[in-house]
Amino acid sequence: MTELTLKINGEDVTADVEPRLSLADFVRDHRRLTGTHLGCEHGVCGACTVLMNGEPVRSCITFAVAADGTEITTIEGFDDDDPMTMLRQAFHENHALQCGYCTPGMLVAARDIVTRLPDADEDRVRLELAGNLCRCTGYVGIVNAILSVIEKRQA
Amino acid sequence: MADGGATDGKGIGARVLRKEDWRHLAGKAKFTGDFQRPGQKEMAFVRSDVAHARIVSVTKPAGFEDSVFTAADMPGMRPMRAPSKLPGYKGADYPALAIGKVRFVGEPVAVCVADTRAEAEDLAQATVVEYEELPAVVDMLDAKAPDAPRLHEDWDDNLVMETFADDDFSKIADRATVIVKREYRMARHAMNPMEGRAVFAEWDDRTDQLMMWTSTQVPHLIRTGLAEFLGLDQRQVRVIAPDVGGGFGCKALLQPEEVIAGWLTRHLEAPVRWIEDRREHLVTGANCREHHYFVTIHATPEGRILGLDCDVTIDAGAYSVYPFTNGLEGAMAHGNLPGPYDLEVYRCRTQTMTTNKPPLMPYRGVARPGVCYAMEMTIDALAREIGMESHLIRAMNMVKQEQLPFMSIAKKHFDSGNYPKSVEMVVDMIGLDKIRAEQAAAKDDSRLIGVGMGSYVEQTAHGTSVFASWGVAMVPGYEQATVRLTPDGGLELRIGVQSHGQGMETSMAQMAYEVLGIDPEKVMVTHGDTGLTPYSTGTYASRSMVMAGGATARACRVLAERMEIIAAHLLQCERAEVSVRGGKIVSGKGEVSFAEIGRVWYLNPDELPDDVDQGGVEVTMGYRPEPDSGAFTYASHACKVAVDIDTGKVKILDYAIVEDCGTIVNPMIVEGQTYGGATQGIGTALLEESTYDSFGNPGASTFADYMMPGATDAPHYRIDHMESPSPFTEYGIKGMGEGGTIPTPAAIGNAINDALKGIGAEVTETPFTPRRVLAAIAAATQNRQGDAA
Amino acid sequence: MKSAKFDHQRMVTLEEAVAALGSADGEARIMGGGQSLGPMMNLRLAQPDLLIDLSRVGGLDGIEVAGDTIRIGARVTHARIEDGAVPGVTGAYMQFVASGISYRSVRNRGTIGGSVAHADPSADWPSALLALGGDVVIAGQDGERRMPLDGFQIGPFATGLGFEEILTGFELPTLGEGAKCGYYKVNRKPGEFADAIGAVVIGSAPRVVCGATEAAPFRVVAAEERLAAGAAEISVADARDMIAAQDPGFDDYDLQIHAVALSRAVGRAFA
Amino acid sequence: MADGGTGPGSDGQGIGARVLRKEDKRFLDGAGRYVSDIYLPRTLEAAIVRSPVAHAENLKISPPAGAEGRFFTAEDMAADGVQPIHVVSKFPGHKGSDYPHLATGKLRFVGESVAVCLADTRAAAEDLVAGAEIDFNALPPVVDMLAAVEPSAARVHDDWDDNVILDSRFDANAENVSAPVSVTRTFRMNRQAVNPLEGAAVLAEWDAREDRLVVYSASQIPHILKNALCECLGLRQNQVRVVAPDVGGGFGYKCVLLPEEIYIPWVAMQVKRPVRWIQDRREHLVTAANAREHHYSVTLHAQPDGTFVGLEADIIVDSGAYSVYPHSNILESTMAGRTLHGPYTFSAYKVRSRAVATNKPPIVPYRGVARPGICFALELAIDAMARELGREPYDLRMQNLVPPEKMPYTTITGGEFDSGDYPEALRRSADLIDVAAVRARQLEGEADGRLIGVGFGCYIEMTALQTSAAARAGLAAIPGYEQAHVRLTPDGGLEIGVGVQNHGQGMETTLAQVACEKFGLDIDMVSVRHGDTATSPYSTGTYASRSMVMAGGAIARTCDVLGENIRRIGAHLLQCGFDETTISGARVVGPSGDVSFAEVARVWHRNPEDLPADVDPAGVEVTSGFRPSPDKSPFSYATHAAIVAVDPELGHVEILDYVISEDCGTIVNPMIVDGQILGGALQGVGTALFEESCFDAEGQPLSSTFADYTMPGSTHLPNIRLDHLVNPSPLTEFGVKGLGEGGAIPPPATIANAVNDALREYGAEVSETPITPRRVRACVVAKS
Repeated sequence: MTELTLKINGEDVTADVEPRLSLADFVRDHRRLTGTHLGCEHGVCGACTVLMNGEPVRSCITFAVAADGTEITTIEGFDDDDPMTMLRQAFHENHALQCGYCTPGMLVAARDIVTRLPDADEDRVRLELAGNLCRCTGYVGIVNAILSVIEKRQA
Repeated sequence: MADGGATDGKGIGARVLRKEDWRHLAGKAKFTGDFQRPGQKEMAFVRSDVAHARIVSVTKPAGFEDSVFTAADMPGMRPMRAPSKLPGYKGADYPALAIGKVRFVGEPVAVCVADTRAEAEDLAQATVVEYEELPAVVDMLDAKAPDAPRLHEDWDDNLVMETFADDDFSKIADRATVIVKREYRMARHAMNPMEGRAVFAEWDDRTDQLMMWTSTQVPHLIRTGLAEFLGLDQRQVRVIAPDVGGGFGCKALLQPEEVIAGWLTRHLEAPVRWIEDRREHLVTGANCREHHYFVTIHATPEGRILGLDCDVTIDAGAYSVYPFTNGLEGAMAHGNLPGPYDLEVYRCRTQTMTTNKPPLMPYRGVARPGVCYAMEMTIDALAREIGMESHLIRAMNMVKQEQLPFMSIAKKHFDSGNYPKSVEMVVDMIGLDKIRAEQAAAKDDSRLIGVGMGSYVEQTAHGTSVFASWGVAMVPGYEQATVRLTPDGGLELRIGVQSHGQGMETSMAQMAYEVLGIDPEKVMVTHGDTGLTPYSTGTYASRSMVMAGGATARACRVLAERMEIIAAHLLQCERAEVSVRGGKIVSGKGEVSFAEIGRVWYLNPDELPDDVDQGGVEVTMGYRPEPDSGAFTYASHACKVAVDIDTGKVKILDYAIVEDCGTIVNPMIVEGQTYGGATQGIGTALLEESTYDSFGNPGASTFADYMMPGATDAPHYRIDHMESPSPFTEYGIKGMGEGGTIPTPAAIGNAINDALKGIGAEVTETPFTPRRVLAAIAAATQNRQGDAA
Repeated sequence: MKSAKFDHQRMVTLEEAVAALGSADGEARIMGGGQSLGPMMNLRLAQPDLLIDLSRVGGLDGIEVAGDTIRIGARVTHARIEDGAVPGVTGAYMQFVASGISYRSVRNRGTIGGSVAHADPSADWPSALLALGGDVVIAGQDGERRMPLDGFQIGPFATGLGFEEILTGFELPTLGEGAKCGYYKVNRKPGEFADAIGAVVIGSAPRVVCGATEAAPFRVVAAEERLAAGAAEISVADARDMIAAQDPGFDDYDLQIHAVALSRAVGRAFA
Repeated sequence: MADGGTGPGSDGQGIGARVLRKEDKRFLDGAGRYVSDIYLPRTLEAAIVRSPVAHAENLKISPPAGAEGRFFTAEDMAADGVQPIHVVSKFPGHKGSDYPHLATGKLRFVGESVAVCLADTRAAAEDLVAGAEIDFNALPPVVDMLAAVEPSAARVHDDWDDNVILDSRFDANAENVSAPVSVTRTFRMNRQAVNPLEGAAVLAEWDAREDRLVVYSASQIPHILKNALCECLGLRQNQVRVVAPDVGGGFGYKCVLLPEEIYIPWVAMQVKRPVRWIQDRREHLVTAANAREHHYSVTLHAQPDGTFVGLEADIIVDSGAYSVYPHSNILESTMAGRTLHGPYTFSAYKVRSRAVATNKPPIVPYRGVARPGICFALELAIDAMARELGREPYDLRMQNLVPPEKMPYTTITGGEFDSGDYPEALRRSADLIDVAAVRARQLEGEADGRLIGVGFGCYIEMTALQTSAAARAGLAAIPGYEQAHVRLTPDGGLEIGVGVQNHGQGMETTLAQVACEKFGLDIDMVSVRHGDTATSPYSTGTYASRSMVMAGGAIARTCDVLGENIRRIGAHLLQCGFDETTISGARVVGPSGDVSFAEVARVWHRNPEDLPADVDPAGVEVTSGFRPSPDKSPFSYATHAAIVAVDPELGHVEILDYVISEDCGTIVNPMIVDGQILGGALQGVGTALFEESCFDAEGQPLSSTFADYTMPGSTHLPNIRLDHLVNPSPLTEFGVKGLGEGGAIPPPATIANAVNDALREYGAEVSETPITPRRVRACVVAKS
């Protein structure tokens, strides 16, 4: 067991964990923050994307011990976040989700796009989204939602 | 009977062992306190330690301001309001958390939330409430004084409600030459189910619902109340009563803790739970009985009772409870005081007073233990006055079988039975003559033997019109039941009432068996979940077997018709040629099993006839007795006691019961209900009392100072049944869950007074504690010395 | 799909880390960003007994220009390079390469040192850096040593690193303004590992790399000579012959796409 | 329409309204609740020992050390009397085969379940798996379906005399099948995995209070799963409750029974603790490589003027090792044989279709079920014919599509198209894609040397599988009268229970819209409950594009019944005649005034003293049902058209433009219809270009991670242009047709035709999916 101290969604957390525990399983099974989903556990599908120190990372291939001393934000931690509030509304209005399983990771990735690339066009948005799989929507609503938020933020 | 139940003893009348037993025996039952959820928080309450005061300030422990909530911190949570249409009724809103004022000791002032109950209690302890104390209204009689303090500033007195009946007594004056006056008190106490109240609340985002597991008898009422007082749509609330460890009435009402838990789980976004501890129950749950009576009986020298004149006062506590209000007890007292007796004139005034005590709730028997006690004790007083055996007076004055159905002087519509017969039978059972002989032969004058009895009628499963006349927030209508044939020919039965010891998972299955002949083992009874069951006002007023049982029978008959249509097709014969018999659909051409029907409907619908009912093999049907004035159960109890006049201790030597609850569904369960009820009655008669000092501080907050009836207090009951089916209900069933508690205090009180008659002493206040018995003896001795002097 | 058991040690100094490598019983692995190792461990394809965590070791994430070399710490992430942390023409080339590595959320964790040490033949850095040339900086029990990128990778997942050595950084040439760079990666989806890589850097002398092979990326000698002789393009057909000449064991399709990658990389260099 | 939603007070939330989804919020908040999100105290995690070989016998298993009471095999299940899954079919000659939950004696595909290991964590359970040893005699595997039909092939099932599960012929006027012009081609659609983002997941416990097994599973068919649990575990129906909570996509993979759904609950009963198994992606890619895989040799006969005459085909479907419950392993082969004709007119038909067993995972009905394969085969053959005749593929289709004036049209195999204008769909998509402009651009050529091509794909889809069709196949689940349960809440809202399961289709919204259409009440006052056998009426579940037609229809019918009871109470409150009342805007409207649902609800629940004497005691909670009458299925159809650019050097294909003209009858919610089509289309692109579960000669899967299995991503499709025709079905409530699957059907055909159009100068034709660069290069090289 290894001791682990970090911030999750603003809350200080200390825990004793097996080194082999992934950050995703840590937030899900130990912290019961089940909004973070597992879609492949090898870093391809993006469903498990969370913020580490403000940057999106794959929580399935990042061991919890590697998150020691960091600040983690999961989908549950964005309630007062303007870009996320806009994205949620935009996803809703653009039918950017069906089964909802990819949605949390998709939103975290989308937030990175709209904040890091305020001028991204459709091609760039699609390129940046290449690391997040959705099996339901064909990405149409997702791309439109992100573009609409970029537009709003420019205005 | 048209129904297809086979007759191999699993239907109505069979002593079927309970389906629900094994999980309890295995320790696998799931009570509210057994639930766990990730991230759950525990609630603990800061409760008022004064009876009456203004709240000056609430100081939260430093650093924990976000973990302690007062009413002001909980926007959108409305006080509970229970309206009543009774003339002059003054309902007082019941705030889940005190607003501005506290009105009884134990009233919730603030709620504290933490990871463990201990930590939550730490917060409660560290929260400082500053009060400006006000004079408390503790006794219901003092409450009437014009200069008595007011609980509710906007009232001009402390009177919740008054009822009157005022006949002209002059027409009996010349015949009613014997006038007997008495004053009685029945003490306040607590219901004490072994599982206290318990709430577990969680917001389910998937269904966008407040999920509340709560220890309640009335999940659908709780749902409606929560929606109303939390400002939610009804569809956003799902209430589940899991296994419930006894109710007896205190779980038939919406509790402040339920409203608070609902608000908290939504705003904290975490599951919250509260498990009432015994001290909380004894302090805040000291909420039943407490009546006061001035009774006058006008009778002929031959013992014919012509008139009854009574002033009743009821201590209703501080607030009105949802949905049944705190006026119910008064209204019931008014209507039930004359009992099974045929009177010429009736004058009655009930006054329901508000006091600085917990809000009064309807406890098993609701008012009737009080009125039966007052009436029956006075009848024995009359008997002593005119030197006649009281059972003869009872038999003489009771409504006779040939008079039924009969509208009583208090407008109760008695349906069926033979009341005097129950008296004769119980007198035989107790062996009155032998006891009299024993008394005559008695040598030991320090241990006096006495015999006493009590009779009553209990209006059960009273329906729409009755509750509507009380104008309460919740009027029962057509009880619903849903039955669903499963693909293997089993049955799912869904009822909105809730079973918490009454054995309905068994008795309701017996109803289905009676109609369909399906083995109770193959019937799954689902109850206590607003998400799974049709609407019902729930389990109270001894209504479940009559109402939900009746609805079950009706739904099963519709299902039978639908199955017959399918079966006729499968058998290639006419609809009229088939009928449900013994768990099959039979005809001259052969038979079809329920499993076959299930297979065809679910798995091979290509084999269905064209005229099949597209509603399928799932049926929701409703039922209400006509008329819905209620089915009247009655009984006579008799007991033999020994009173130790040196210590004042009372010992029950023998106890006999003759009861009539119409058609009996399951004798084992009926007897269990009766014994349990009678033992609670013994508690009321001899042991249980929630005492208060002159400041309104409770004196009984642990089982050390609150006496519960134990195995040694309960006698070996002897019971006999009469069976007069009600003409108004399915199968003639009458309710009987509450009756056992009703006549016990009267029977025991009468037995004591019979024992003491030589001394001329009478007990008139429950519980008949040794202190009260000795006081009565002392008073009588003084009187005699007074006369002698 | 969960990793097998392992021990985890957080190091503060390189010395500790090297010592831990030496004293470990069983297999010890250095963990950088873990973005290559993580998936393999979840799949139990890699089951080290000990993971040595360098995240607290100082001095591994610097980027300094010293004369004609740029020193880049092993723990510099792909994302930093993508965002332009490396200056000059070299930086522009590396920025383009980095932006095509996996996905942003992986680039935020994945490091250039980890990628080269892991030596996945289909990864971008081994080919891209080989085209740049320069040295790998290595820490061992006898202190620091350097090894040229030429010959550093000796096969799939195999390098010149000793068992008790740690890759700490790179010393890469600072390309002049006139330098030409072209990088072409054949894959079917952005971020995927490459099916074929062509990398061309024409600084002091042309360096042409054929990457994403079954083994280590290799320099295409004939192509370098052709460019040195002043050619500004190489046809796919010629590229096929040049690559085939070095006998990489490709079937026709692999030969084709590697040739196309090389040809188009040259095209980009001169675009 | 008489329904209240269209009357005054309706605020555009009924049929046809673009209502935003009610279910979105919880997903956007990360508050959805999937099986793996449900926490039960004392849960044990399961990991599965799986077969490492494709075919073997004499299986022996030795448990890992320290696994006492935590390791279970088929022997343990047999000892407990657990029955295997036995899927029957009424088709003559069908060879049945039991699907063992855990392998007994023989191993028949890599990944087949062998034993269950339990531990407190999944990682620890996987440690146990690693420690388990299994021993066996390897047998030669049957890997390729064409080899499988050879007499010399090894037998997947020893007691069979060959590997052919069912050999069916669908001949009609077969003797006249040939005609002057014929083209013959062979096509292959390869095996792939369904890959919902959430894999399979099972959590089970025995609930003592409910006295029944409660199984949480990511399932499209909770009621059918309940049936299977009762059959296999010998439990009564009232001893099983199945809950399908939020489900992360299904697409057909979750409308069949998985062995895990039986043995995980059984194990939970053995250890008397909750047990969960969460399928990881590698398990999915290996054990769920179970979709498509058809082979066709097709001959299309036509008159010189292009009129289609006859269709000849020999179809083989690789059905894998076992038959799945309830849909069996012959659904694909029989559907392919019966409906290969597509939307075209033929006068003769000579088709043989065989389902064959191989040592691969059992085939399941993936979105589109067989039709992506037959559409691929027929549409590519039509383009080949067009090239043969020197005709525009577009014209040739126009000439042979069933014309609207022939509706309803009985097909050569006896099917019946209910309604629609097939040529109009083709015409519109051709206009949108602008064939002429493409031809012009092709003449100019591309600056980057790529080749441009245009392609079409037309299809018809039978939706909402009718009772008689399912009965003909003798499936274990035959849909009958779909049930809905509608309850008026005490405040005038509605709670609707349905047995279908919603896992992305937006049914919590669209089904609520049906009630809004009927009553005109605010959709926020309607809750749709589904996915729990305890809270919903029976249904065979969500598959075959049936939910909107069937459950929607059932809700409409049930609302009609409930509406009568509400009107009866309302009429009494309004003191007017029942017949004088109507429902509009969630109010009962009478001649002299109106009364709200809330008021009616209050009276029923809280003041029944105000009820009329003639009120129906059954009350305001109604269950009723619906089935199309007559018992037939509505047909959706569409034409897809695409422009692609092919890089002849690399073989890469890029989709430049994509248009769809579709008709799913009356549209309930256009936003959701579009979403279903677009999502389906990208799955079709995956089938066309990327997704393939490869096996080596030993039957070893080669695509066990997303690194070896390419999923279509955000860069693989441009914004599709959608166009809707609306021809309501005469068979259904509101005229709706199913549409959930259609989008996935024609993209492989459309894209392949476009690629072949681009390659026509090479005379090269692709004929196999996915159209990988390697395959494109191969046919370019072959021709040049």
